[in-house]
Amino acid sequence: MVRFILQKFVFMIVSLFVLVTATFVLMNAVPGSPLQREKATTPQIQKNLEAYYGLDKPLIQQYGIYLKNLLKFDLGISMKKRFYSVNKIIADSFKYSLRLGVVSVITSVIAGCVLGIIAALHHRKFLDNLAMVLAVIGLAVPSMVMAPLLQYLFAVKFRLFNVAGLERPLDYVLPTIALSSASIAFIARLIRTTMTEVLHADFIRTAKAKGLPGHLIVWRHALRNSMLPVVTYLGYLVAGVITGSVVIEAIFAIPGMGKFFVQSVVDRDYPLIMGITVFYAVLLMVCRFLADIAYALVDPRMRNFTKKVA
Amino acid sequence: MGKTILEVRDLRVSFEVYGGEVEAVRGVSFHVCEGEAVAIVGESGSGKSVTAQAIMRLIAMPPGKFKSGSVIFEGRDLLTISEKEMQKVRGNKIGMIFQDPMTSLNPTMTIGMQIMESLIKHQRLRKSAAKARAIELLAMVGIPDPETRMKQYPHQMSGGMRQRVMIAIALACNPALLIADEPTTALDVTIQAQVMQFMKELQQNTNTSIILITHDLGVVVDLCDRVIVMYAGQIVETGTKWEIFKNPQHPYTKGLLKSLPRLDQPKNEPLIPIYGTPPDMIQPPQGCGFCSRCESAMRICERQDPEWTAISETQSVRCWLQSAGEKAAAVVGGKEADA
Amino acid sequence: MRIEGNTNTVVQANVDLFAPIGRDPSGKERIERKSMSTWQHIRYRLFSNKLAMTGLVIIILITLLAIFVPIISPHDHFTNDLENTNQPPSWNHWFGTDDLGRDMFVRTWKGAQVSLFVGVAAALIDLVIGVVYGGIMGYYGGKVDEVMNRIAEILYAIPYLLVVIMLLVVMEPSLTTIIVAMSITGWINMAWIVRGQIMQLKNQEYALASRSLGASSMRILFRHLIPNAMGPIIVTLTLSVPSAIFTEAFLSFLGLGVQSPVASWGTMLDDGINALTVYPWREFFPALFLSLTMFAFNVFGDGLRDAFDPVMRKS
Amino acid sequence: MSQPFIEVHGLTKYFPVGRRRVLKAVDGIQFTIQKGETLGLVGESGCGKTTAGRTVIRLYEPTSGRVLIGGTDITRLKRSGLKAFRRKMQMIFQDPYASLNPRMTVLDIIGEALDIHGLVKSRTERKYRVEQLLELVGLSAEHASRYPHEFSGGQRQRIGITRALAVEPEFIVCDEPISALDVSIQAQIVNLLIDLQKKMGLTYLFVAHDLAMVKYVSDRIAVMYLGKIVELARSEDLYDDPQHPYTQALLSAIPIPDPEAEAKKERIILRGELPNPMNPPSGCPFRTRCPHAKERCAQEAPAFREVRPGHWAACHLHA
Amino acid sequence: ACTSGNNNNGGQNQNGGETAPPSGNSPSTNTQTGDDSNAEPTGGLKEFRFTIGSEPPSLDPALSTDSQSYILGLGLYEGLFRLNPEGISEPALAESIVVSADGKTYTFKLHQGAKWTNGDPVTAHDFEYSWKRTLAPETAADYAYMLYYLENGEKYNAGEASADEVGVKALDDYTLEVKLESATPYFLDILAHSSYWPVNKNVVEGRPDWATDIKTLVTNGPFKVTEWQHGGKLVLEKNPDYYNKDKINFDKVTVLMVEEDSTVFNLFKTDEIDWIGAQAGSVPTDQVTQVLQSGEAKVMPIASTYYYIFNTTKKPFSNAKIRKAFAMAIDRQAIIDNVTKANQEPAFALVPPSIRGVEGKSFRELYPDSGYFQENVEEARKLLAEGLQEEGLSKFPEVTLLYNTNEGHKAIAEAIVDQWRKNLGVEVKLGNQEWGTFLETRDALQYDIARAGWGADYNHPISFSYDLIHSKSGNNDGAYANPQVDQLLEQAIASSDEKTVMANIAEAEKIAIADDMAILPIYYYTTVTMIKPGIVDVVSDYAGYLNWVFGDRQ
Ligand SMILES: Nc1ncnc2c1ncn2[C@@H]1O[C@H](COP(=O)(O)OP(=O)(O)OP(=O)(O)O)[C@@H](O)[C@H]1O
Ligand SMILES: Nc1ncnc2c1ncn2[C@@H]1O[C@H](COP(=O)(O)OP(=O)(O)OP(=O)(O)O)[C@@H](O)[C@H]1O
Ligand SMILES: [Mg+2]
Ligand SMILES: [Mg+2]
Repeated sequence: MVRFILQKFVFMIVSLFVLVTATFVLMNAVPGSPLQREKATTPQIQKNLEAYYGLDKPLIQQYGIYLKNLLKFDLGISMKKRFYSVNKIIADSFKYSLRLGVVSVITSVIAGCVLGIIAALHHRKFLDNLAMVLAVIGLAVPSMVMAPLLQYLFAVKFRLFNVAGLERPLDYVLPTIALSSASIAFIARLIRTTMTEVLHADFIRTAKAKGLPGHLIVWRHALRNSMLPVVTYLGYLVAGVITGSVVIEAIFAIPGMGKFFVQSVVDRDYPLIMGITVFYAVLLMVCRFLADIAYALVDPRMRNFTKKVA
Repeated sequence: MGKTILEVRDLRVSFEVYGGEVEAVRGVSFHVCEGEAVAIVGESGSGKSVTAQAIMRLIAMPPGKFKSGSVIFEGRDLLTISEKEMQKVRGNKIGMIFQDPMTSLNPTMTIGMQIMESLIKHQRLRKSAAKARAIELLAMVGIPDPETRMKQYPHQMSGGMRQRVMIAIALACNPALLIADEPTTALDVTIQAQVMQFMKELQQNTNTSIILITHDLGVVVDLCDRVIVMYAGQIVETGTKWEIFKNPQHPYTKGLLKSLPRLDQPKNEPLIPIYGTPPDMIQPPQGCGFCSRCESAMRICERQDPEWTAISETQSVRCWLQSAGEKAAAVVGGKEADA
Repeated sequence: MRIEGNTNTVVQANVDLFAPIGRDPSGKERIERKSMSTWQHIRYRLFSNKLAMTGLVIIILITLLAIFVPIISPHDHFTNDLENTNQPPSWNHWFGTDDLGRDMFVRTWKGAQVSLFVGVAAALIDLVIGVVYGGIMGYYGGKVDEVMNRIAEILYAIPYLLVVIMLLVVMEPSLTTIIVAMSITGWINMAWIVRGQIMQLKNQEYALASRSLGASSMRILFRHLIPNAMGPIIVTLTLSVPSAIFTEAFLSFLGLGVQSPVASWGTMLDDGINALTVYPWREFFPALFLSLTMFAFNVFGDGLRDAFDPVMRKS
Repeated sequence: MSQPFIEVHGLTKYFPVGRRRVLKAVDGIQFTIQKGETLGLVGESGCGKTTAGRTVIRLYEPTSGRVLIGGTDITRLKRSGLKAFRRKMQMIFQDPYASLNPRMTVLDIIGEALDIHGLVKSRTERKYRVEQLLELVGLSAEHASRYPHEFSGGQRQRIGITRALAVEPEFIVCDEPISALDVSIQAQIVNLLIDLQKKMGLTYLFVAHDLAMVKYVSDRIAVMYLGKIVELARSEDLYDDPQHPYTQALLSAIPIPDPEAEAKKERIILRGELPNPMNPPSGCPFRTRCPHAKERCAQEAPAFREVRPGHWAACHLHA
Repeated sequence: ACTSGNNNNGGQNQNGGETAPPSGNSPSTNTQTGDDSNAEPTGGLKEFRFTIGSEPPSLDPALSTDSQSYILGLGLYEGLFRLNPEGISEPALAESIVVSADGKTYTFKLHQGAKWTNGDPVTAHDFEYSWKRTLAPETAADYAYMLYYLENGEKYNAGEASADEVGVKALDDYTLEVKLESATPYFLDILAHSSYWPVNKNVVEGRPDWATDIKTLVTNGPFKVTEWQHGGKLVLEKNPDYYNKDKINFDKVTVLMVEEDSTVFNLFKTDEIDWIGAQAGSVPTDQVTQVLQSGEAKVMPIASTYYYIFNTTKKPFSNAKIRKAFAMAIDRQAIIDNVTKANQEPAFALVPPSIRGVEGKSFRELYPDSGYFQENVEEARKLLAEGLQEEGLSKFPEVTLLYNTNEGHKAIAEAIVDQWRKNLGVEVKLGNQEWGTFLETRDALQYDIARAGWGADYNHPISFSYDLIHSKSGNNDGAYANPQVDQLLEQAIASSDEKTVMANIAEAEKIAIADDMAILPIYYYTTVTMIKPGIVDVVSDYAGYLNWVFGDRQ
């Protein structure tokens, strides 16, 4: 197990290195610079700024410095938000994205499973169709439409929730719906497919033959076995969702980190671009790794990291 | 023999499928007495499993449906009681073992939990008590080191052990009737011998009634008292095992017996298979279901269902070859009368 | 011996009914059920799946409208009419007008051209790149898998916006550019899904059987394994269509895709969103047709999967 | 006897499991098969029969050992040579349900074999050839356009046989071709195989766990236990006078469809299970279940010796 | 500063253009909004709530360049001068000023009671320190050039002079002497600029990130920060140590950071904020008509101009006639009425109306832009034909109008291209680019026509004319060059007489527009503002920045 994790870790470091290099090159190749202003400053000020940020050094040296700092977990200082360290920007914003993200992931899984189960239990009947139509809507209505619509209806029209912010528990409702609708839909479809299969599995028949009531059979026997593909999907979902969504953060005024994915690039804020990329990549890799482990937890057959019992 | 504990009367089960209706079981009647072991044999698709599952009411209701019949168990018709009542019967009064031990256990749940489940449900045992009983059961079905095995998952066990776990589950609540649907088909000969031996001891010790379903006549010999032969959704012959093995009446039963090689069979003496395949149950054939594969088929077999002929007190068969005498007379007589 | 005796009696007694038919038991096998050809089966199942047919009809209708409305309509998609901006639906403008007084009906169908094209293109990209890449990952496993997986992960994690901006430098904004931009990362999800499927399928005995005949790995992968992973592939494909449509809007927004005054559903949704409470029709119609298309693709995809899966035909 | 057609020497196949551990699925087996002969291979589930069969025709890369077919060592063949050799050796699979691609028509399943080796030139020839082959195994031409799920198990197994026959092989590994079938169908397939052998002069390695059927089919029989061959003899010899206690147990476990014989029969019920192949017992692998196990059995692995002419066994009892 | 992303109503600061126009004026008492109109959220306490688009990039006056930081800084810092609601610079911490005869030396006496929020007194040394810090090359401040007016300021910034040589010196704790490079008649306007605000030497030295956290942030203004949720909100409270605290009415000011206009609007609708507009949120374009009609909103002019630039180095727009044709062929009012909709004023020149002139009159009142050119389709067609002939072109070549990605810019561009199509019969393609790319493309002259906007840095017309049309200016992105114009503008800066300055600027502007059509002016920005009833004296200043500091809730 230790060896397994170590091996994964080495792979992760190597791919992070490649990623950092690629992003660094790309970022510098792209037109525009962090020092570019709409209103031109004087060449002197440009020079001072370049010197300040070390942009006057040869690229290869800048790269070396970045790598060295990265080893110390120092992501540098933002070029747009002067004197804010990238570490601080990420730490400040990630906590909001994380909170909303966790709520959304939980919601997605629960709602997705419920919809999927309903659909599977009523395979090819009215409730199944209804659940799947809902799922299609969840997929087809993008969050940029969903979010303002929810805000207008439930916050402005009916005054049920606050328009923006993330302070009270109720504030989570609207952004969570907007953020989860697509993944709810996807999970529902996955669960429906696998659950339909699992419900025909022999061990379900065994459970019935034991005299267990229907809800127990679904809950104890069918669900866990239908969760497997969902768990794989969760690896990507979690990484994507807890790093926040630009649109939803903008609309519900949540100070999360989603906007930096776009904003850092728009600003050509080099250290922030790199920082966000590295942070996201690590998160993605860790989440996928955790999903692998979760997979093994859900399915004991996958627990053969080290040994296989006869 | 004790009194009858299960009686199946004129059971008909069919399935709605794309393109029609599969008539899987077409009027099956039989009974099982207390402490008796009855075997149902027949080849794949003959409706053995459907019959067994119908007794337990495990047939998915669409697409399946009961067209007629009753299953009288301890004085009640299991087909008409409520689902809740039925749940009290399943696993409690009637235990069932399924064909494939590889897929019949939940892969994501420990063996122990799977056994304890029904104890908790039916006997309202607390967890610790259920655990103790489960360990006892595992030991009883001959699994060494039951405490550790309790915590293991099905994939960590071999097929033979899993099948024994299945048996432990089925026996957990001391059922009055055990239905074993091909319990050894997936197992090796050596393991098969172990399991059959175990079932035999069980029956002798606890007086549990057993319905053993199989397609291999060889298997039933040791354990069963009576044999029911099914073909194409119907019972074609029934009798004690001596009668069936020593004096088979139906061409199908005979075919089954002949197609097994004997150990002393010389290589140059070819086996005698039953040619062809069973009929498609979407359009059950008119007349005798076996007719298209029967070497001694007659015209009438294609047209008219044969009727039961009692060969002895315990043996009866459903074939024109046997009832021919009387029938022919009747038919001929009829003709004459017409003329 | 009673049996034979009996038979003999019968045969003698009744020549008509009790005559043996005289089978040649070792003869060839017959299959009792009459069967349709493969294509008949597929068509039959597809056509008898009402939901899938509804989907197909919607797709055809939307395609036809997208082709013909811009041709035959009295309005065009680009002429401004500043006197008549933001008009609600009326006889003259069925779907109302937008903020520059352009006819929303024509724009919606003009937009459908782009969005449908992009959706279909994305599906093809997924199929060609995602399925092949994922197939190879899953089939070879081990180191190949690890490395390819990492490459995909890196591509996935590189800031997409940077990549797109880079593309802007080297390419002119056009549909081709959009396709290129989508080809960079769009297929990764598909690849991961296919990989999972192939890993499950590759131990199937029919693959081994093909190998024992001397089949090459590629043959096994593409002839045997991928066709059997079609279910999840189709589900993922139907999911990739809307995401491509939204990506197109994003790319157009960045200057990579269609340039105004040409519209797409994605860009119209972007335009309309702020007017949602004031001029709801500007958002409603593109959103409606997008959802409808999605619905259609989904149900048709499901139907297609079922129809093409010969095993599904059984039940 | 002349030079045997198949010679297997010290063939081993280890599967890596986890770190630095191996599972010795096949552990140094050796046997020969004459042209036109059938060698039966029996043993419990998991003892390595399938692995042995697959390694012999190099579907699995052997860990060590040699396999000579017609004098050529196929374990040394390179890719191209191997492909040509694939035509000579074929396999029939255990599971008639899993071994046919559910999305391919029978025509394509069988046709694939012809395509791979370029045995036909045109589509019509391909179709003609497939139909011809189907008739050979007792199916009819019209079956060609159907899918596997439309067939019964017995019919599917025939399709699997047809596929193997399509390339006109000389040697076929039959991996439990009947164990998934109904008793009534088993005889059909066995008859067919014997028939084909006679017609085409085929050589079989016939794997099964059903001793009665193996005995009927085979000229000689090898009994496997935990990756090793423990006994090898002419089939009659093996039945009449089994040398290894495991063989004796296997024989006694065969159910006989005759209540009389059954009642008389004394059964040796083996205790326990096949040990975990990852850490097999020391010495004789069978000692943990052997009714005659002695101390020596735990210390020393018995040699595989010719107990009598043509009758080999690995047991200390006969030392 | 300058404008950037701002499209029509001076608002949204999308796409990274870091700054926005300052100034404008006057509050508005409003009739208004729907349901619950009272909205006194915290009993008795006077609270004012508004939004800004994002976290202020820096609250350090030396480093901040953007509107958010500026709007907050107005409450947090007190400089020597401060703009009044009319946009005129008035003394703040400066108690008295003595200007030398040559107009080059200023001596300021400071108020003595002013304190930093950590209790330190605010002294002349702080000003000296702050200004020199901003100029120091190590600080690399963007706005260092705003201090180039100081003697040796530019040299120090370039590392060519020492700090001691810079023309600012604390004579004692409360006397500050400032020497200028040349007489700058508008120096007092400039003094109100944020780059002249002081910082506390003791706090700042050795702590470059002092302004990023509430624990280390020390200010001297009317308000102080009491809660700071990064990226989310800032809460300011009245500074009890402020020397002039009687003028302050709000007890608490809550500033939410909200990016999305529709959200800002919804917050206003649900009474969670009191103000929209003037860089503190903007009314969504599609809502503007409605809220203006209902009287919920008001339109304020601001000192920014929306225009297109021509690439004068490349055919066909190297030809002045063709440039004129394009400028004359559009209907500005139609665009304002139907596309931008915020009562912007059609622009026919550079300098917007809210920029001051002399003698209490605005620049545009003194020099109206109506005479520069007219919208005239006939004339435009003629000019286009002539121009094409001069250039030897048989038909109009393919050109692209480039704008930076933004809904507002897109709509305007679509409308204008449509008008060119209809009026001139030319087909102009549209292209959009993301902000950074756009700037680079524009700087590199890789376009035909490009969008631009410009806002004032300080309240003086030179902030428009020199920057945009002088051939040496870094902001003359169309590479327009006319020696006559250059000469007039150079004379203007050198002069110490305000009237001459204005006249020269006007002359240069006239040549650049009427004769050469260096740029294509479209409109002067406005900002649409909404305010909750009961709030008074909260204004949009001349440049369109929210000034809330001395507002009140009644
Ligand atoms: N759920 C179902 N839907 C449709 N047909 C079914 C279903 N279950 C069983 N059948 C059909 O009912 C018939 C009898 O099946 P059954 O499983 O009872 O056979 P069996 O005798 O148990 O065979 P085996 O030896 O293969 O287990 C078959 O033709 C089968 O196809
Ligand atoms: N690909 C593999 N990787 C690891 N272990 C394997 C692999 N294939 C087979 N084994 C192991 O090798 C041993 C022998 O397996 P094999 O399939 O050859 O047995 P078998 O005798 O054919 O059994 P059965 O009768 O069940 O078919 C088993 O323990 C099995 O788990
Ligand atoms: Mg069955
Ligand atoms: Mg095997």
